[in-house]
Amino acid sequence: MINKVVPNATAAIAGLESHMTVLFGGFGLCGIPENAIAAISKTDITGLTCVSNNAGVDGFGLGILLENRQIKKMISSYVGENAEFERQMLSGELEVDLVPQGTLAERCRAAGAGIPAFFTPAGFGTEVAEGKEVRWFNGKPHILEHAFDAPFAFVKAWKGDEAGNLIFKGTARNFNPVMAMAGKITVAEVEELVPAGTLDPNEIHTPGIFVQRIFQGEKFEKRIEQRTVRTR
Amino acid sequence: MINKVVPNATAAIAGLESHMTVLFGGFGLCGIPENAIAAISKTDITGLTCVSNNAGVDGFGLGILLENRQIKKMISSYVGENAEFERQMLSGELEVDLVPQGTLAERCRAAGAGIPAFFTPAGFGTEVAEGKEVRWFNGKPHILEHAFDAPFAFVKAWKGDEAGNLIFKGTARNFNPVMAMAGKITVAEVEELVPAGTLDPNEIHTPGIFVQRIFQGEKFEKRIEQRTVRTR
Amino acid sequence: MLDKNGIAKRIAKEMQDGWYVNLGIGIPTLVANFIPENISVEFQSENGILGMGPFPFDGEEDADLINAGKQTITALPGAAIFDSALSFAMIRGQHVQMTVLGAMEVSETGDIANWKIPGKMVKGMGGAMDLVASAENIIVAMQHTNRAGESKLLKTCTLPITGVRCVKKIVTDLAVLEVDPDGKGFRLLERAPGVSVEEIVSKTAGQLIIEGDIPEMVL
Amino acid sequence: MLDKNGIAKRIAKEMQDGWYVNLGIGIPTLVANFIPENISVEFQSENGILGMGPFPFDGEEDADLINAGKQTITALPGAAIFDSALSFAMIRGQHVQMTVLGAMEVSETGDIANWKIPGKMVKGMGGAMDLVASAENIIVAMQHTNRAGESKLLKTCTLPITGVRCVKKIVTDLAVLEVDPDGKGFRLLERAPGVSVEEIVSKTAGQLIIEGDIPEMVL
Repeated sequence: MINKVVPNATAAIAGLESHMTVLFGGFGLCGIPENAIAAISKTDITGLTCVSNNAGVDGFGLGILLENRQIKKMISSYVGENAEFERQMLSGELEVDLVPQGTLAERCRAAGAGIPAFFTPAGFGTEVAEGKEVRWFNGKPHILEHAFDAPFAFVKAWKGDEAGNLIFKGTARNFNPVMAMAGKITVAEVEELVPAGTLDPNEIHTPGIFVQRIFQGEKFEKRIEQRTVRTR
Repeated sequence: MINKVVPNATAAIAGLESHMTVLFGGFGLCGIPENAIAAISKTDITGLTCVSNNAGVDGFGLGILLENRQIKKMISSYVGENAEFERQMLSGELEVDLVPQGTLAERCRAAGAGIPAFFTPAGFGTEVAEGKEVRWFNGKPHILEHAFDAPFAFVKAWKGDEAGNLIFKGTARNFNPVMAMAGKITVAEVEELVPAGTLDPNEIHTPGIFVQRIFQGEKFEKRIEQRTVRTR
Repeated sequence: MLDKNGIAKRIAKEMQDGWYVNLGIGIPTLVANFIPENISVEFQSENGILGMGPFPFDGEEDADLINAGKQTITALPGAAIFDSALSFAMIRGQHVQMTVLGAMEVSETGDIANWKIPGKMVKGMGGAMDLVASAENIIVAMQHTNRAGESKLLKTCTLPITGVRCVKKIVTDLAVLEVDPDGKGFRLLERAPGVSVEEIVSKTAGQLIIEGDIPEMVL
Repeated sequence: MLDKNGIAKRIAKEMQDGWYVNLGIGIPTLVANFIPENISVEFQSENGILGMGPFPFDGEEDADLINAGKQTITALPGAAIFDSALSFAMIRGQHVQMTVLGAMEVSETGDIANWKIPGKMVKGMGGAMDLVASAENIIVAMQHTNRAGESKLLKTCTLPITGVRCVKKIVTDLAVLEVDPDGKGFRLLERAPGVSVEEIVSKTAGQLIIEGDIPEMVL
């Protein structure tokens, strides 16, 4: 068994440098690597290109790194919930690349799977297709999209073992498995770190081969963005 | 919940006709849809094109359909363990298309994922690449491969529920999830069929959306091809 | 004229037994409340769940169980959870039979614009481009006119589009319309209760096809 | 001269701590028995398991737990199971650092032929084409000559190839050779115990690069 355990978030982000491209798991505030983000926010790393489906909210998630001006560019599918984001974008301080959500997921999965490019129908005829190769298959137009890898990926799981195997909980899974595949160094933070042999090999969502470092997060706030309930 | 349960293997293969292309899960004899194969062997369906990583052995797995002369063509990555197969192939009765194993898996996954074509490095410079588009990415040659779907897929799982959700056991998972994705009608046979709500949504390997029919197999022989053991 | 719930109720009648359906944010979300009792449909949310149930009871919210609108939800018996790549595999691979979503504009050939207004803050397309490029049944739920009273059913979209020739039906506060598959225009199928054909004509900027008597919709 | 176990033992020394390794059928399988105790490597089998362990004890075989050679196996602590698409994602995506496999022929530029002999029954390439096109370290384990005594290290392969310019090292019963990255030929690195450079020269048909003294290998 190859042991991937590092002591904490600070050790886990070692080697991360300014101006790198970094992948983040999570959807909204669900399943985001809170501890890695906190550790990055304490460094003077800046100029990051962040690939993440969303951009956090004011004061939480990637919103923390935005407030610190550590992010130069966001590559996301939806960035709606963040006033500071809006300010930086409109002022030109922040670059934004918008990518269809399914294309974003598939480009990261492709990077991890050694597929350098693939055809997808999403975005044909729209701005997203500008400059891209178009080809028809089965009577339907498709555009060529390229794999998207990065030197670092930060993901968050529910349980993980020393070998880096991960199990996610509920819809906190979302982008985490694909980002884990696409990172050259993938750092996983987990709510519960267990010895190898504890998890059932049959129930692993992300095999340890995709994870280079793993640690148990000190604290998980797990904020809810839209608390919606019904009455009994 | 959409109920996918059918009473038995005979009901499950309804609509299968001669000369169709059919996908089969399994690797060697591990995780093969034994009950569906048995049901097909009792029909006079013939001229099938079977997509399966392997072709069974004499008298078991797809070997049964080969002996019955129900298969016109095999699309596989490895077909070594079958004397009747060899005889039919060398006599020209059986057509064989050999596809690299990873390309076979990815082509089926792509079909299920709405990706009509993708680039892979596997097979560049070999017979497999003949007539295929070559393109270089990151200094490395790749060939364009196309998605592979079919009107029917037969897969085998360990547990399944009424909604068609599947959980596989051990390496009997193999090609089953990708074949399930690629079938227009995917038929799953399971060792244990349970009511919806019994399986943890977090532990599903193949979501029910990829399964159109499910039944509990009458009998699973689960033959071992190479019994290898060590002494205590 | 229909209110939001009326639009949702009418769209619910488009569902077929055994369909998997993706509902967008806004009016589309309301559709879940009106599924006929004699059919089974299952809701997919693109962040990674099939078999999405209603909002949780107060106090039972789970931060790890949300929908694509980031709302807390529940999972029904038979639900399954998966990652974003598999979620969009379901969508792109047309395993999800129907998508219901809102729009700012729809063109008479079925183009849809619903993600970007030049000059305004652009929040992004989310999964909308993947959804409209994929499902066989794209139903738009929207008001017939915008706040300025201008038709949202146009000859061609003026806003940046989300997808081309993809919308199949449109249900508005005034009417049910089908996009002619040969690109001839919006075929008027039904009038909302109390709405005249003349009103629909006056509020539809794109080509409108009116053949025979147009029935009032039955909800 | 090395026997099969000797070849496997020498290849085991190529492993680096933390590597994921795919072992082919035959001599490569034996490599698992000789991993140095001070390093951790994990074995991947392309049918869908990481953390493959030894054969089960008699009576503990599980039909649902096999390797790519269809042999019954066990899973070590920390193992993970996955489907064929994810398995080849690991391989193609170069997450598996090393592949060891057998060959019928290797060319001096690193082409490998190991799947097809014209005129004979063709069993198929299995996962070999994906494996050789992907891993950074492709090590070939084979006899230096075939049964007819002819060299298997050639200028160009005569059999249909499995992959081009992919083999990095070759360990035979006679020698360890590196394929020159600029295509200049087989660089002789080590002699097997008791084997002379002259013997290796006489049994190597492709270009052989011999620089300085060639040490006898230490096992």
